[in-house]
Amino acid sequence: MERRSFFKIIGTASGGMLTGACGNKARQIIPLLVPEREIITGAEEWHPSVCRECGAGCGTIVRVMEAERKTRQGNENVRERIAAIKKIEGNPLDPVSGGRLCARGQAAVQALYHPDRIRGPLKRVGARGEGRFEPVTWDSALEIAASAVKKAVDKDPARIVFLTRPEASNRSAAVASFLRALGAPPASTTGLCDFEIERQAAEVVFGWRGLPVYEIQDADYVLSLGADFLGGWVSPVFYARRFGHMRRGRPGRRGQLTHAESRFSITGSSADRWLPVRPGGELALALAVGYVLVTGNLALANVAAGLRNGFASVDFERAVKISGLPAEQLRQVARDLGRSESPVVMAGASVVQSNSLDAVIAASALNLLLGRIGSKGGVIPPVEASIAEFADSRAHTVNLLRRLESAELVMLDSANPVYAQPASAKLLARAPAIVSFSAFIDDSSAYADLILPDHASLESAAVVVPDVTPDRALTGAQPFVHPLYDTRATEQVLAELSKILGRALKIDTPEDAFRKLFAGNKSDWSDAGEFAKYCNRQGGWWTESSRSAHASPRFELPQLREAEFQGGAAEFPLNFVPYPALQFGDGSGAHLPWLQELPDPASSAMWGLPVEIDPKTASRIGLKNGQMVRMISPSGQIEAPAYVHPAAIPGVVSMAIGQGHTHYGRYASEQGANPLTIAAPLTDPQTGAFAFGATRVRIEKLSQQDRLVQFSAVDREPELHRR
Amino acid sequence: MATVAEIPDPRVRTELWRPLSRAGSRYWIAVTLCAVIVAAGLAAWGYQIAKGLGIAGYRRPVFWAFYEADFVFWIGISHAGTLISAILRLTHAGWRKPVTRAAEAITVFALMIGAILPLIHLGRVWLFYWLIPYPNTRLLWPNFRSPLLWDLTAIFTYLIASSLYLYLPLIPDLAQLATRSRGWQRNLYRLLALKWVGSDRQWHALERAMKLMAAIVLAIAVSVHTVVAWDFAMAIVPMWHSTIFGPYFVVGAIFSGIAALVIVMASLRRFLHLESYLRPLHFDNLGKLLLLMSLLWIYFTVAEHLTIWYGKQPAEYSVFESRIYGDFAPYFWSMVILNFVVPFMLLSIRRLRSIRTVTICAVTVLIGMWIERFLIVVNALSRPRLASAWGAYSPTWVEITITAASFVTMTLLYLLFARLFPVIAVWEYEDVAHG
Amino acid sequence: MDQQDTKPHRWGMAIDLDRCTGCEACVAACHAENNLPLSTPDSAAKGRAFHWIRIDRYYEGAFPDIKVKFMPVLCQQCDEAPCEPVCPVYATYHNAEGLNVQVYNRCVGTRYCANNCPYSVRFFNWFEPVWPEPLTLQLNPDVFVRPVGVMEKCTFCSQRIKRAELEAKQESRSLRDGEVQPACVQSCPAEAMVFGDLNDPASRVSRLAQSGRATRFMEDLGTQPKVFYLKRGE
Amino acid sequence: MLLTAEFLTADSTVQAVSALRAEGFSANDIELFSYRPLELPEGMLERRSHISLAAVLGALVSGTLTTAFIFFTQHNYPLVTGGMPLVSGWATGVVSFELIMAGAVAGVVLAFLREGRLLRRDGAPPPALKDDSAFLRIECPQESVPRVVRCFEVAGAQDIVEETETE
Repeated sequence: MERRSFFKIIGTASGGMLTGACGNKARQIIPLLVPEREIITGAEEWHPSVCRECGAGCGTIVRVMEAERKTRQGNENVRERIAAIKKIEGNPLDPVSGGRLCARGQAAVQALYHPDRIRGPLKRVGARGEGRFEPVTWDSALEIAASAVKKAVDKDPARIVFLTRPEASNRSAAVASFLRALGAPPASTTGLCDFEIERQAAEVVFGWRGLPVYEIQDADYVLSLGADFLGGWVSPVFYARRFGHMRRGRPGRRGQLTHAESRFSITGSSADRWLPVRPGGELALALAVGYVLVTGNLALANVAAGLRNGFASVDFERAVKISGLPAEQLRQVARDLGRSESPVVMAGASVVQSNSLDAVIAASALNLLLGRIGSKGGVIPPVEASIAEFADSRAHTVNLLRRLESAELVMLDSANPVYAQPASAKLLARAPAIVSFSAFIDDSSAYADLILPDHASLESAAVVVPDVTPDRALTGAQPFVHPLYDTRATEQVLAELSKILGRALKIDTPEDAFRKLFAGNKSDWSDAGEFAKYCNRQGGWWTESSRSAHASPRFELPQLREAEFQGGAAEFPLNFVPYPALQFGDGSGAHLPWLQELPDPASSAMWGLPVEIDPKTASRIGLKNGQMVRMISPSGQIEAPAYVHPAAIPGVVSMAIGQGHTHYGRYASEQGANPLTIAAPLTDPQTGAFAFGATRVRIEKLSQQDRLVQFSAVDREPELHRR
Repeated sequence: MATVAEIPDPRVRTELWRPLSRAGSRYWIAVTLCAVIVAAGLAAWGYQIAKGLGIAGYRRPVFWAFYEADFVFWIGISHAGTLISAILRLTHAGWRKPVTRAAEAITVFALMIGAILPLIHLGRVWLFYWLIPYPNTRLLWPNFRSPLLWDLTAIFTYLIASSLYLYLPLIPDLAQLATRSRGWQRNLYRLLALKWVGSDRQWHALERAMKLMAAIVLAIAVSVHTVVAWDFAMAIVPMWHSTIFGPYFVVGAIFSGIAALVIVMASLRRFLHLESYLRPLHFDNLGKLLLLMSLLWIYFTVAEHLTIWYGKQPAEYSVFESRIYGDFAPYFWSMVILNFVVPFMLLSIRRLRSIRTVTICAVTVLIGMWIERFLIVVNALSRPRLASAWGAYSPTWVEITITAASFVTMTLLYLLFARLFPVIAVWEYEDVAHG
Repeated sequence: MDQQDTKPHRWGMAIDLDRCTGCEACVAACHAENNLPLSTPDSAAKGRAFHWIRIDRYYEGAFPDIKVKFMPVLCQQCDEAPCEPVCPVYATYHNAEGLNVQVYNRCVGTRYCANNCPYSVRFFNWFEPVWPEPLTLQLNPDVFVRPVGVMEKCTFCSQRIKRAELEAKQESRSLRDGEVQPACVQSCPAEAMVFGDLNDPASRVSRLAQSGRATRFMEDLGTQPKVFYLKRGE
Repeated sequence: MLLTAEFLTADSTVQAVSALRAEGFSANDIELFSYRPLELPEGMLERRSHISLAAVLGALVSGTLTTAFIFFTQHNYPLVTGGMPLVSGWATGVVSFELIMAGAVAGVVLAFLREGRLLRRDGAPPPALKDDSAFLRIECPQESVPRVVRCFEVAGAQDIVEETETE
């Protein structure tokens, strides 16, 4: 047996930004698994890993120490010493996390030790959606699954719907090749937080594949348009680090942030100026700013004529009206952009509207007007994917409801369509077969016929191509604790299924992935094995890479148009903006108690999320904090406690996504309401993305005063009435 | 020249001792009822020890609430006796004689209750002895800078002093009782009589001792309630950190003490048929005292709040605002009505001053003073300096039961006391009645 | 032999409010590091949730000219801590490195310290903490699990300080600036928090504490906090 | 010799005492027994009391002990406080005040027990007190007995008992 050895990275207080090659203690080879008998009480070991709570792919390090596991075997209480994970931190070597980690990433350890994790394969016994299951053996479970797959393939492989998480990884590659082998269409996402709009816009505007990288750390003026980049958009840790640097990392230079969004997100809170744009008015805002840039001679001289003319012909008055902002404010923003030495426009759609793609395209195009492509403090192209096969296998957004309509077999891998698009529940209820790989019985898995539980992410080997990264990157995780339960990695299950179906499936381990990298790159390492070991030890491979700073725009500027909303303004006077919560993301973090008790940044709410209503509307209806309200949209109604949000835009109510799970473990089940329940079933026409912001509602005050649990109930410093 | 009293009238003794020999079924029913409620309070405490303080309504930031309000309240009540009787003794107020023992007994019982409440409030009551300086190997030592330790010593001293103050004048009565009773009571009285023989030396020593004790106890009583006030005033909690808290608390304590005394006297008069001893004169005098204290109390209350209002320091003003106009306003204004408006109207008009009205005022004052203690503790804590930490407190059945039990404990102790000992000093009464 | 520490450390922190985004990563980090008891919807509603570090938020102004002030508030480790003199049993006191320490074993639960803390950063164990199995596996063995009836608060992650000091001692060297990082500082994505030795004039935290933007929270109370807040800029 | 006489009125008791004093008997040898305190004219039976002195002494002793206790134990107590002073004058003052008072109370009570000759078994048994009379007892040498008896009888004693001292 190899001598047990330590891996440890000292967190270094980095004065500068990217602590890529900071001085570390000598690192030694990580054992793949810590044999329990070699654990030393009180000694800590740090293992590199990768966070998979969202698609950002932050490199992490994980603290492993001895712990005592108490189980019951028969009538006996059994105690055993095992290696347990104590804490997750960012990997200082990783260019994405830079040694930092957000709340969700840190809470991931609770997903591993969650008391309601599925302990082995399950077969449904109750009705669909009821969530009653009985345990089965893996052998019989695989058999049932294989026959379901076979049946679907025999009928029509095109009607197999595989929903997976929005990431490029060995998992996505395995899923892709599994589906390819069956002749099924590629996997897709449920359409929340997959940033499909931004990807397509980058493709359209710049001709880039992948998400653009905003160099805000070197920018002097940042206009972020709809991108809540500090609150969960794309890669929050990555951008928060850059934001910090922009603000105070350069002595004497403090970058300005102007943020336009139709709610007061934490990005808006941290901004120097917040532009409270009307929901769906982002396109108008971008066009109006472009108009001022072009007509005010603030844009570059050598901008393509088509683009210039496109902006010049914008109906400024109308754009101002649609945006809901004062014209002078828009002019000022344009002037600031134009006069700044290094401005950049971050284009995003944290909340998707029916015109979001156009809005992101127009906003991205502002960078062309300002000549900020590839320049310092501007926007740079995504790096070439370290492993193209992974990047290519990334699941994309589809029109989910349409796909499910005709589904013969639905397979769910960390995807929760019933929560993300509640309208899909009735489609799932009548789907001929559903197989889930979820580690928890969640809203959608409750509909599954069979659950083949995946390991917790910290128990599995994974290798991920991060969403946004300055360098070419591949971040990997080795399993370093034994699986707690009778679960199997989904890649492995897919391989076993393929085998039963008579098809071979090659699954990449991180080792394989790193070997592949070696093959594709010249490097200092003499042999692939040593290289893979090195990568495994530091948690991934990152390298500076050249990229073409060239953009090849091939698009026409979108026309000014208003967003579409479901519901007439007379009957439904309020705009409804459900938004991905900082703590729960697309709702997938709601089962973790640490995240549940994390006070919401806006309302300080714990264990529940309120409807955020502006003070004027609230006083008109007679609402105080904690008053229950019913929100009615053409698509349905929900009840939730009100929070009178001092910074909410009058006429716009918002609510964070995350609560209202029917099933999701003890901490999330039957807790609060899911705002997506009442979201209009509109989609972005080009991408098929779910336009969950395209709803209008009316609010009724309910008589009861339900519990709004706030850590800090007071949100203003007391105003003393000097009587 | 020589003022020598007449030989005692045996009728007095007979009347005053009657309750000691006779106890009807009503008495025993009352005792049983009280005992049950006290037991419920103890059970609630036991449950709280087993489960944790969380079963009470305590929360951040209201780390002190009912138990502390009760504590201050009972320590305040304890000023009934000692302080009042000491003042009256030192000023040679002749009418005091039938009143003093009743008052001193209140002191001792209220102190006993008051001294237990801090224990109930502790998070880990089983370690309470860590507050006592004793040699140990665990590096434990109390912090004499903590007002809680001042409290500990003050209450310890006060409990001892006031018990002795009650006990010393009881000795001659005990000696008499010992000769006239049988069984265990005889043994008890004989033991407690310390071989009192009634010699003039003893009478003389008793008189000297009581005069000195009155002076000492007066100083202790004032200091005790000042120290209790300092529990709050030493903290930098807005609306606690006040220089007048010491005298304010002392005034409030005497105020509530007199009220408690009036209620006890009215009950004794009614249930023990002591109409000819506890006469309208006594109630009238106590009513005047009550009125005086009510005026003093409102003076302090106004002084305390006016400065806050005028100074308008944000942290203090937040508390002030919630007290005067906000969530706590109903409590505040009912306190003002109960403590000032009602007593002032009923007691300042001579025609209205009767045993009944004085007793009514005493009841309102007791309620009002409890509200005052509650306001001081809870209102200030629920509005700490940082608005982000503000929070509202509401009690659970645990605190309510224990608080109720504290009141019933007083009743129970008094019931037992009145059964065992003469509530009016026979020798003193004889002295005044015939002197 | 390398130079040994001669002067005791004086740990302090600087929090740059211009960098802080209010993302609450520090709050989660603190829970993960310090075995904070889990709340439930009920206990949280009763005001019994634990957050040794919290983000205070105050809105200022009215729509559309509205700002929000985010401020991470943790134990300020005051040099003149109001919580210390009021404890009757010395359960809260100053250690040699200037940390305001809570000795859980010595605490009898008078809760006076919590009343007297102007920053409201002290939390009381109203109940014995429970974690449903197997969540206990996550508990940090370096940190005491506080029993019922005991006050607790931020320790500046004293277990991490201890570990780093021991390690440095083993290697016969003094601690490097930035070698010790409490969990909150370690996690902060915007790198808004800096931790270090205030007795070392060259440390980052010392330099930030000297900067013109540095203020201390409620300094007028004379508590001498060791947490420095750097004001937001324009 | 111990002579005990019973008197039915307070006046007669006073008369007897003043007669005895006029006969030159020492106040120390005379003792009155009654159910209630009898007030005698000033100086007739002066009883010197040291109770106030005892109170002061008690206060002094306890004050010294307390202050010394707090001061020395705290100074010698190996408690780390990171520079926070263990002893502070004001706090010690408050605690000392309370314990000084406790000392004074103790002094008073002990002096009372001593001066009142409480808890004592020695000496002749006291007369059995009656509701409506007072007893006067005098300790005198054998030869003075007739003088005493005369004084008693003049004042109107009911019953004179003569007994020899037992010890």
